[in-house]
Amino acid sequence: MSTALETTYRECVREAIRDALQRDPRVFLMGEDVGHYGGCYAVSKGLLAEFGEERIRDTPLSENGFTGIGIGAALGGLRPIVEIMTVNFSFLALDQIINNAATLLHMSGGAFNVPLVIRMATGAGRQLAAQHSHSMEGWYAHIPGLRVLTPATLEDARGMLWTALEDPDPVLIFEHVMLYNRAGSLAADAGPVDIERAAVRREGGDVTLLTYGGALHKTLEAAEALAAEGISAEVVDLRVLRPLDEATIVASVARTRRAVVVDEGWRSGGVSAEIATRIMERAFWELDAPVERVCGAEVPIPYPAHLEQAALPQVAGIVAAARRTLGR
Amino acid sequence: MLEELARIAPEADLESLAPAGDLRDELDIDSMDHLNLMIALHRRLGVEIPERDYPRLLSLDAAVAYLRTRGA
Amino acid sequence: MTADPPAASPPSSSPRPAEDPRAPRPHLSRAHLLALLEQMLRIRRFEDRCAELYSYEKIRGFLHLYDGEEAVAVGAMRALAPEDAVVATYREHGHALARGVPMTTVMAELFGKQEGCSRGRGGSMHLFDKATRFYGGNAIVGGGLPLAAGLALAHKLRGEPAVVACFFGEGASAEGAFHETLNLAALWTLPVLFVCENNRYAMGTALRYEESEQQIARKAASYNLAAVTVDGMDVVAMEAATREAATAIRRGGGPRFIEAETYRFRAHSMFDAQLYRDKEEVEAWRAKGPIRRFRSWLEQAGLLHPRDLEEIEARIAAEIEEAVRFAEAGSWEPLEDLERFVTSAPAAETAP
Amino acid sequence: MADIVMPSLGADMESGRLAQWLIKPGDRIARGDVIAVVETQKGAIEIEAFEAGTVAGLAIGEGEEVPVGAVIARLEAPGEEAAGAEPAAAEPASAASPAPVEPAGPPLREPAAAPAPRPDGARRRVSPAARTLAARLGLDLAGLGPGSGPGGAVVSGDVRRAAEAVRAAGPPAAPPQGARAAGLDLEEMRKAIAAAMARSKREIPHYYLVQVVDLQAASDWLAARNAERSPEARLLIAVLLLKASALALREHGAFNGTWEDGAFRPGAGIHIGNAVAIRGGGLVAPAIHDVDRLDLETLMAKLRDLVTRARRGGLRSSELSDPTVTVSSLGERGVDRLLGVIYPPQVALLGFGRVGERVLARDGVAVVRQSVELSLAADHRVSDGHSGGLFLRRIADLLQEPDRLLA
Repeated sequence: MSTALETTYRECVREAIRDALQRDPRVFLMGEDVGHYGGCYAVSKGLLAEFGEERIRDTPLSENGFTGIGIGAALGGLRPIVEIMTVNFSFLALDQIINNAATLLHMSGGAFNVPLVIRMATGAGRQLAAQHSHSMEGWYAHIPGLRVLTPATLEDARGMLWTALEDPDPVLIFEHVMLYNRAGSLAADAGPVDIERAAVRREGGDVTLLTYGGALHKTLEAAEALAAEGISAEVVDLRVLRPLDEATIVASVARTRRAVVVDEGWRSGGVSAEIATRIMERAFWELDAPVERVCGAEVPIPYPAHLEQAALPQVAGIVAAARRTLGR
Repeated sequence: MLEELARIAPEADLESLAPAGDLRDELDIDSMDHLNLMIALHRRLGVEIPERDYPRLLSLDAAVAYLRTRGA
Repeated sequence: MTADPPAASPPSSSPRPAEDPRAPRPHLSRAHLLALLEQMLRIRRFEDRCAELYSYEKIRGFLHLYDGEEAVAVGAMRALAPEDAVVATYREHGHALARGVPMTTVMAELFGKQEGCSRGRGGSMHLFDKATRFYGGNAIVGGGLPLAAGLALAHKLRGEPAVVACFFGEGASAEGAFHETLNLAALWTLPVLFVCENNRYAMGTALRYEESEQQIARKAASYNLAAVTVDGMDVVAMEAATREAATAIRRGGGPRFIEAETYRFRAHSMFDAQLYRDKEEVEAWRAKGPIRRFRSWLEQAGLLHPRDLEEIEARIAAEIEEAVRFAEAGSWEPLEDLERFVTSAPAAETAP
Repeated sequence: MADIVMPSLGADMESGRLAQWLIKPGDRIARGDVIAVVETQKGAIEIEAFEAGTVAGLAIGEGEEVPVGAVIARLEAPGEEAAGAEPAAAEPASAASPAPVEPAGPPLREPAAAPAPRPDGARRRVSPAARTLAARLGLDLAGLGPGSGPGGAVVSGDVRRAAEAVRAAGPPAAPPQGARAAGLDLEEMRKAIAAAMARSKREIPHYYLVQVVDLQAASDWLAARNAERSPEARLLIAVLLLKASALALREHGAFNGTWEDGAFRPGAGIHIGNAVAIRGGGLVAPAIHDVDRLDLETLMAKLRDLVTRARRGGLRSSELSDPTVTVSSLGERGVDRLLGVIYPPQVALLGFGRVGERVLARDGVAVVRQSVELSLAADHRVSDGHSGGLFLRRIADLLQEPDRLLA
């Protein structure tokens, strides 16, 4: 084990991009304001000076156009990283993401794969209101042909991109806006991580809390609060929303017999619905209580802080849901 | 009579029944059981047992003696 | 890349370029001209057969025929080299055949057989072929333009002197993708050739009902790229224009734009009653049909003899029969393979 | 299509084991028919049909235990087509055709839809994991009380603890032989009595009244009547006491009914539960329905039948589930006076001591009279001592003029 560095999630993402650019000449970054501005969330700050305009490409405000160009470039043998400023803007590129990136391999009978990585900011908490704050990763997880990643830790922020770039198919990485400033220590030699499995972030025996992305840290806090009450909660970080690591989910729930899904996305038709259904399908006879869900309120994210916070899963709600599964 | 008693109080241990003891105490039977016994004896032996004679049939021995006097 | 191109016998009459396709101007030898005629006839006869097979339900789904527009693809493809790439639309049988995708695998694809060029997964609107760098077959109007620009970006960044030819209809010029892509391609001087096949109808809606600027080349020019309008019913004019544009692109001049004025004789698809245009209009365009006009010019110039035509038609008929036989003899992909080609990993390992 | 569910035979019943089916698919049954025998903590109980119809299918087999509220059989209403069944199956069997055929397909094992939770919460929740574990351990879920899970659900931890307890306790002690012969589990019955009586003493503010009732007139009347009749037609004095109590209850409704959800509910009829001692220990109090409307002969027949069935283990569901008041007599063994414990959710219990000679004062003279000590234990939330006194007085008055009991 090498020395640990104090760093932030943002720096981890930047280091991951820098690392990719250094390792592989096929890699380039493109998106709105990634170059001269330094990235909307300052992720790519400094990279333009280091790598030049060819590899840090500012794009016009044309999400469908440049996302499609990323797909074409991937078809042409490059390894583009397309940054979409925020998940709500990705709707402008849905045609290219869903009609091309996710389907070309299939439509071509396996002839043309699309090794593309699309990164975007997701989630609420910065009072950015209803066109910059939504959690749509569950929506993308609906689409066959895409891989959907939600790095929640420094390690994953640092390590997922490289593995994603090695994937022969399109990978979407969702970076929660509340995580960018998150600080912590990371091994100096931290490298690629797997993008197949969920991770047990805290072990426990009484109830499984399943979550991902920005909600992971609230969920870990909730687990701490539950421990003070004598409830031992296991926290599973899903990490990959598609394909779901059903084995880890089922193994944990079969052990604890109770599950709470924590998802900042909306409840209706969302990730939590999918996971609850998988548990019902694969672990019904292991359950001691109905699966509980703590989700974002069914409302476009409002601007004022008190309403925004009320619309999001919070520690108290997670604790209460966990208690309910234990009949307390 | 033992057969009828067995029918009325199937769970009773008739082998250890004291012949001179009060049936109600011995077998833990009540007036309903006793009446049922009277009905059964009446049917089986054809003996007329008026209600006022019930106290004369309170033990096994007494009942046998009573029934003999009634010609059963 | 997981699948090799399907095996198929090379078409017997596959025209071999008599000269370097990268040459800036066509060399109009008799062989060259007859090859152009043969290629157009090949597409026309193939699609006539498709319409027939459709009525027998051998071909299903949407079937968009290129009848009348053959000169555009045939002329343009003549100017493309093997290293170049092609992106087309859902009316792409002609492009695939002219580009050299074997007729057998195209027909098998229309039948939905796994011997098809897309293993039967795509059908008429989604012909793909790796060997000829044929990137589809895109059924989203405008959907192919960003893709083509992206391929061009790859060529540029990798230092490959290849051109991407992107075909689309005039209807696409109303889509955001058209404008986003032209802007980016010009901005980044991408080596891409945009070929707009202006057949005057976006499905059933005439140009005048949907475009404020009906000269599509002028729209393109507004993005600061060289754009020309060409008679799309003239195969030689198409070839000449394409050679000129491709040469400029290869020299690093950035994207070029050709608006080919053409006309579709048949309906938009097999489900089209053509209520939106007069028979007279169709007849007037037929009079200047690309095959009819080119043939009579060749005959008048003494370059085409009746026997040449007989030989050409015989070759084409044999090739079509062979393609139908190939498609008929093809097999259906087994149901176990349903979830293949969703990701590159083997199906068994990709639990959704 | 109607569901027949495992009935609740008392607030303390959570599940029942189906001992015997008395119907089979295809049978036509009328309301009130006895359709099955169910073993409960209180013994074997006959279940009645509450609707008429044709038996479409049996949802559980003999020997199976299900929670209260679970579907045990399906009934087609008269005239209803057999859903999904072959038309022939719905036809009445002709003389030539074989006996009614079981419907095609596997027998119904699980309720198609979860039975609606019962208002009294008697539908027990058992988590899927608890069911899985219990099945694996071979543990009978019936013995498990409310669990530790959400809504009192029995969860896997409860099952595990129960299994450990069973292992620690060793094989269960054999029940007394006599009781076993009667098909009763006295240990279970003891538990049920314990639960009900503890609840009663915990929740019901009892008050007690006692009155000596002169039974000379009633005794004379009875002796004269019985003398003319063969033993089969003779009446017991208990019948007169029951009838007098029932008639008095008509006028004193505060003693006939139940206390539920914080309020008194008058009984729908006068259904008197008769405390019947089980030889060897134990007690049940099955009801005779509408006692006030029965003539003395019918009442006697019902009482005889009830006592016999109570001891043999053949009580019916309604007899156990709906008494509106209880009468207990302990005079047979010489008890002078009994002060009863009300059976919840009822609100009153009448106690009769020994019927026999006592010295009573009459017009300044000590006389020896047939008499009984009549007691009332009543729920002070519903009634007060004054009304209780009037109620007892009414019973006493009725017994002075036995002819009025014939009405």
